[in-house]
Amino acid sequence: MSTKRTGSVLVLGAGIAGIQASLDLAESGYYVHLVESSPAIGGVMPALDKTFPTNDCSMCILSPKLVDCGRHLNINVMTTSELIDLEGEPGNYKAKVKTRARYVDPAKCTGCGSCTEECPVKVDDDFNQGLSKRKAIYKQYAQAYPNAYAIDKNKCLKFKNAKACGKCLKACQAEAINHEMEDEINELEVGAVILMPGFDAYDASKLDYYGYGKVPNVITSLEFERILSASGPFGGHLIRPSDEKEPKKIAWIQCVGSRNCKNDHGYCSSVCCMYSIKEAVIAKEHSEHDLDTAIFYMDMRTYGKEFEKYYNRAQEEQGVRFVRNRVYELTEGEDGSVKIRYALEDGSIQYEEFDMVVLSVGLEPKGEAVELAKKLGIELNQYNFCEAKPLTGINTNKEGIYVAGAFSGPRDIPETVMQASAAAGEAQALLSEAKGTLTKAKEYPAETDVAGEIIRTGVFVCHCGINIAGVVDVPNVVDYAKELPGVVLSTNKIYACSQDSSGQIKEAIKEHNLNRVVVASCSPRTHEPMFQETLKEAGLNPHLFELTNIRDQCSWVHMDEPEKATEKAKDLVKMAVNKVALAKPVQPVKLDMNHDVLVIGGGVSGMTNALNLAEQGYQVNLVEKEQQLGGIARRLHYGLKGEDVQGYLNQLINQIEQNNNIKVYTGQEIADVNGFVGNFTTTLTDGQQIEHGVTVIATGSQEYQPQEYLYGENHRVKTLLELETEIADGQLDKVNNVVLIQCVGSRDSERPYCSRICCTKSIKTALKIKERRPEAKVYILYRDIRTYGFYEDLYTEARQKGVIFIRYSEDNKPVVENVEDGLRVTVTDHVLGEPVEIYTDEIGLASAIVPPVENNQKLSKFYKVPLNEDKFFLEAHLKLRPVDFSTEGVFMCGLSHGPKNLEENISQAKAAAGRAATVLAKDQITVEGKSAVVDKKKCSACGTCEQICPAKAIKVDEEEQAAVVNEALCKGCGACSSSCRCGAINVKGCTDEQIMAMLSAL
Amino acid sequence: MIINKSEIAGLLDNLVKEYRVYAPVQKDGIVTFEQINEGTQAKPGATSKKPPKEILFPQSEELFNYQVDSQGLRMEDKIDDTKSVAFGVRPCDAKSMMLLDNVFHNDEYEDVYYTTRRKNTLIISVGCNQPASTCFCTSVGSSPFDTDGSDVLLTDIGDSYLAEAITEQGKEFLCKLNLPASDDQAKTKAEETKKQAQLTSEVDTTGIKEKLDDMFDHPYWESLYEKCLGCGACTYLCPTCHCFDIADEAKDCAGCRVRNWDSCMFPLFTLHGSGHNPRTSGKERWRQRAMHKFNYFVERYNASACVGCGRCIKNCPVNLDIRQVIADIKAQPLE
Amino acid sequence: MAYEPKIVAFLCNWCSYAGADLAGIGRLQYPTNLRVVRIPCSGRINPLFIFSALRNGADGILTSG
Amino acid sequence: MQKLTKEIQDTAKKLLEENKVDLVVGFAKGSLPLRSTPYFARTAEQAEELVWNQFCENNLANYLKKREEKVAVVAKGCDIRAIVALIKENQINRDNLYIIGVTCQGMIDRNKADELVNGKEILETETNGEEIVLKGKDLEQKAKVEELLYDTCTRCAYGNPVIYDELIGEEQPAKEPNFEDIEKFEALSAEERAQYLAKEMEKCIRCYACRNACPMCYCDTCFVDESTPQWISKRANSAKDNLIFQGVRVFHQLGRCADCGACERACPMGINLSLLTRKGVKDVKETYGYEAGLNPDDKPVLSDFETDDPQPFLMKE
Repeated sequence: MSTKRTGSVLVLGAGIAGIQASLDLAESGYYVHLVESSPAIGGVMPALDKTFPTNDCSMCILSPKLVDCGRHLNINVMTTSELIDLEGEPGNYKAKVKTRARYVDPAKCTGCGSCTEECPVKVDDDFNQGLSKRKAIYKQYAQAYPNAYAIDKNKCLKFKNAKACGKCLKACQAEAINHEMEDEINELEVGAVILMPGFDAYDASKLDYYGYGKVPNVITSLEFERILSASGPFGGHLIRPSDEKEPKKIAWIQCVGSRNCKNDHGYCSSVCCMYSIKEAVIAKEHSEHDLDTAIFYMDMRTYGKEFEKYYNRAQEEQGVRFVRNRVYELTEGEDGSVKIRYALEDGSIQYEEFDMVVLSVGLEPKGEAVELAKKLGIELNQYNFCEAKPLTGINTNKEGIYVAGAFSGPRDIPETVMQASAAAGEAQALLSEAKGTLTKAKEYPAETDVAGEIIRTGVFVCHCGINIAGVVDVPNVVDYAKELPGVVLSTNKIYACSQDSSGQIKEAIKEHNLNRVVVASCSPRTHEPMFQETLKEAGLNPHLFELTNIRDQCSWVHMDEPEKATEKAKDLVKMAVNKVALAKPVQPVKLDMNHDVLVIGGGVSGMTNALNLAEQGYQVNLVEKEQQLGGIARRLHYGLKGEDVQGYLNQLINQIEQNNNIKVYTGQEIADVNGFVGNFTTTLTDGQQIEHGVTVIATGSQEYQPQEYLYGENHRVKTLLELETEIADGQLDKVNNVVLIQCVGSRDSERPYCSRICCTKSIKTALKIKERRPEAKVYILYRDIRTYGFYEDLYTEARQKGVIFIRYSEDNKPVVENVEDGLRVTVTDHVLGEPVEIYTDEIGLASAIVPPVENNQKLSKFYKVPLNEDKFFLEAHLKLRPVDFSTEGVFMCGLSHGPKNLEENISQAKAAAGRAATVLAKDQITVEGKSAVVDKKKCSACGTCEQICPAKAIKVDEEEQAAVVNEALCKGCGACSSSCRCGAINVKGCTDEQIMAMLSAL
Repeated sequence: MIINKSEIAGLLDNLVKEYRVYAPVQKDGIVTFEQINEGTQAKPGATSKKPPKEILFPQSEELFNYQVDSQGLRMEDKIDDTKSVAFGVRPCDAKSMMLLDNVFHNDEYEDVYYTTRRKNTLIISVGCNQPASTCFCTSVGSSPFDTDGSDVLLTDIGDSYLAEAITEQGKEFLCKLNLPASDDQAKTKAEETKKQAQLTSEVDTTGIKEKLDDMFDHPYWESLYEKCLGCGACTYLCPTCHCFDIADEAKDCAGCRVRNWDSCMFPLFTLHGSGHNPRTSGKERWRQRAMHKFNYFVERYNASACVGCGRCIKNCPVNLDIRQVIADIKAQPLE
Repeated sequence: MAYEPKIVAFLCNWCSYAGADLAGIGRLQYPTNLRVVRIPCSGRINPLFIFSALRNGADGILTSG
Repeated sequence: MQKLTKEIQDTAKKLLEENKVDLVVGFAKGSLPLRSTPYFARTAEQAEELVWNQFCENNLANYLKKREEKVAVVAKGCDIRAIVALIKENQINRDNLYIIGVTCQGMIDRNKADELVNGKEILETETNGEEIVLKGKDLEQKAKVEELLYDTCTRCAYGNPVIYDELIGEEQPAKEPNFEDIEKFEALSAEERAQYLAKEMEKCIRCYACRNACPMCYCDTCFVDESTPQWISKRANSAKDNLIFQGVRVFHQLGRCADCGACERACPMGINLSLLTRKGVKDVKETYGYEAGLNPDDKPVLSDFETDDPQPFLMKE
């Protein structure tokens, strides 16, 4: 291995995983080459309508990341490109990247779309799943980055006959089109490679009994996403593509191309249950009439965080029907309907007709990715997924090459994002010596001093395609804004958030000498930072800006009242214009950054996280409340893939103890916390104080102590963990009958969540018993078997090996009784429809994973981080920020976040390291500066603000006889200001004067 | 001329048709000068809580409106030239109007808002048969039947008033009313009434102007203001106080310029835009009040800016008595 | 014309403003009478803002956080 | 009363002579009938001027804020509640304050007396025990003291000072705070309440006597005097703005108002101001079980923030 490593990483695939990994790496000191085969970054997310379980608009939550990634100085976005070869060794690879000719120069293209209007060739639009047409010159989707067109060489007439066409060339004012462009091959030096090429949807036409492609109105779930999407082929209007009729009855068929060994897709695709429920719920919302929705399924696998509640709500509140069955055939019915023939659990054959049937197609690896992996010598599993090496989360068989996202196995967005950050974390650890060697720093033009200038406001009103302009009369709003005080420019933008609009805004700032900017578009929560960046690039302080929301809070909520919505939009614009006129530049506050880390929890997650950050070169303090490291893993013996957990654990503990960058504190808890990101001081129970810049919470969870099924009364009733120890000790080698009961303490009214791992764990246990004593009878009493992903193979194996699965329902739980010879379990079998009595030697309870409530509540207060209803820690965003808290500088991983298996915990621990590194890499902490300010002359030092401040950021100074604000701690909430009777406190960026100015616009 | 008390209401009813009529009105136990619509509303002979100076110089007055839009700036003056009658003014309050004339209409300045109203307002006073214990008009150059500032003076002679025209306008006005002429008996009764109106309160103001000339830096001011709360009750209820403040009340590009009474007792009084205030505490403000009334005003207009109505004495929340202040000033030794 | 009240809503950036966004994402329809003032936290709501809104012609105030 | 006056004078003299304090704030005889006036005694001789009677209506807490010197104050129950509240708000340094507490049965309302004699001028009064004689020209009216007391006094439950360094006067029987007046107002319809308030607010002349008489109003710049932003119009003839002024004043008093009635006593226009402040007092008491100025050690109720408040606030989003 060479001594000098390269401080850059090649990220293959620019879906959400690629974008997240790129951002994490670029923010923590590494240069990124982001290689994407399509003409735009974004992957599958832009094509999805809403995302579960938050129902956030997929595009809306993604687009800020697209923009951040697209404009990041240290991310080299290479679209229409692919990795064709890789040589070298970990730390020093040479990557050959081929960039196919786009035939449009992205640097010149303004994305205006004139070319596409002129292009005579209509092609099925892949982005819309072929439900609509695009042209041969096209942009992948409206908000695409780069916001540039590309030519589909295979469809363009000019490529067939140079004289045949050329209309686009004439239409393009920017002279961006060049049919002579050639493919390029570049050689890049990179230290590591992260593979995240994503997935392909299963081709449903391969299973002819579903009638896809033959029976009209049988569509795939991805097609349905596009139908639901406001940016889709029907503008979000729920209709059947075949005859454009509004369906009144829709069915979803689960496991199409999943859990199907005959078709070599034996695995579970993990995401389909949730996306189908979501589609059903959203479809009901989109439908004007009462839409009947039914989901035909085998097991409902809503195992993720907040999923079970979503499922329950869909069932109980939204009235989605769930039909547990086996579908045999889909045939054409009358009037374009689809007839489903299926069998219920009891074997009875049923028929039902639907206006439309959605096939919940599974995920499979992308063909090109498989080929590439084979070429690079990357090992794949039997399904050609690049499954990560056991207990690594993201490692491939090749060091320095990592895998994340759906290519490593079917998974949803948060897990994909987690893995992406984890891969970034591993790459950061590998390349730490080269950190910062290849990155560039962004330089902004000097800030214009606007003090004393006459207000010159520019107003930009966004059409958001038709999202706003379809309801609000945008030209009318633009004209209205022209008359408002201080406004010198008022204009409209088709997409204000697009790259070219940003450029135009910058030009307008220069041309019209603007010193205030108002954009009327969507939510400041998602887009304000992006526009503020535009201001900075134009040399204006980013706080001389106001974003008013005429989409989410106007056009979208007043769709039937265009005139009134227009009036409201005008008022909102006026309020923003009035507010921005009084805006003053706000300067960020810079503070020193402590680069040490505190990891709370010495389980596998905490240790993995600590180790990664230590390898990155940071000093880590690892605090464990027990006397020994290891956490709950000390009770595990067999990994879900057969790993030797104890061996792994001992090795991990050993690594921790050997690492000079890690200081371990055992038998300690957190007693007090002061400070904030970059400057925490945490006091341990023995009084020791640790100063650190970043906190990682990895406090784990516990096994639920059952109250039911005679647990604690009969010594033969055990939890799975207890059983596992007994198996390892050989105590069960002579057993004849074992009953494992699922969902003990999970999925009930007290703990409505699924504990996620117990199904797999029980099956693993059953197989272990069978392995040691093949003649033993093992029964698993379950509600849904949730062996997601490749764990489905275990389920298949268990059934093959004779493990008996009996389903029970929540309202008819198994009954465990002491009888003379031992234990009797009575359960009602849904296949037979009558009670079954099982006499058993041992009962294993799949006991829930429960959070340490008091401990979590304590830490929640100390670090000002929230808990969810189940008392697990609640991340900043369930979808896209799975290991972050909204409190800066605090991260989490492992079971403290929610139930997960060891593999997933390891991945999450690395992800938290990857994310923490983005903070640790900074030389200074920069606080936005929108803090409270005290006018000493007005202050009467009454101390009300001091008492009321939740951030403890303001204090009365005895000498000054006035309150003083600690800007670093101040969150700018304004509680002090509103409780200050003397009017001595104002809040930067949201002053009393500004609010009054808004109110005066009424 | 004679006005029978029983005919007052009818008389006022007639006046209301032609004039805007102000008269003392009692509401909720408090007498204020208000525009009346019917004669029965009036309570002549009552002394108002707030002096009638606001008829000429309202507490809050819109001077002009303005608007800026694409057509430029437009302004609209708000000058009030309605013919008015103030009925039932006390002689001290009428006198105060004469003092105010000095301020609002002099060689250097004419306040068009005030003078327009003044020109169009007829003052009909009612003399004081029974001055209150807080009255000290005679100590400051006035009296219960002072005619200064009035156009017509009424004297309560039991069932009726004796009306005397003081000015030409008063004479014309009385002529128009077609009232019976006053007989000798009434005249005699009026004379007696005037004589009987004795004040119980007196304060010696002789030489106070000269005394104050030397007292600007006197330590007396240090203690004077100590119990003062700094409210504006005394100044707002004073018939001669006339300080005002101008404020723009704007909403977007339209607004209005408003003139409001100010009070030297307020911390905001004479506060500069810079934040500096030459009168930082109650001490300077109280000195200003005393000086203005008994020194500066005397120097400028040859009369003290106090008519001895006693309102400030009655209404001070902490019983800070101006008579005592005058006495104290007189008693202070000079260096 | 029927009485159309003007309602001013002071919404916390982190919760209720996000909630109002969510209403949009979910295309929930509600009357147009609402004018939203986004604030950094409901703690920012000075009683004076409420009086001022009323003074400026609001008929109702919604504070949420 | 004379006995109390004597005791106060003696105490004050002693404190001044022994240099325990530099100043005694108390009352002296007023210049008008039914009035006493705040008085500042700095010498033993001046202490002779101190009096105590049923006309000591002002709240002397007003004169104690941000004083550097050592001060003694002659204070009745409501003054002391205000003092307690001000100590909590760093406006009074308890260490520099000597409280001569005086038990109080209530102060006489001059307006009630004027009303009783039907507008005739009272020139002199004579008190003997529970009776008072109001005298003037052609006037001699007897009345029960109890009937002439300020409403705030009749409803007051704190005739006995909550803290003091020395107590003068006999202990008063315990009473429960009484909010009948507010309950009556609350029972009115919204329109009736609005009408009533509009009528009261029309009287206001913006002299700010209420604000300045209130011991708890001590801001250097009151919100009504702000010009950026201009929260309200300064026009006195705007009943709407007058109501905002009073409304915000009440808001600012929530959990702080000692219910002393100083605002109403100071109002030259006779506005029923305690209706508003007492509504606040009642609501705070009912909502939080809190009354201002009773305990120097508790936190003012609306300034109190706990992380386990049922409303999670910033700590949990």
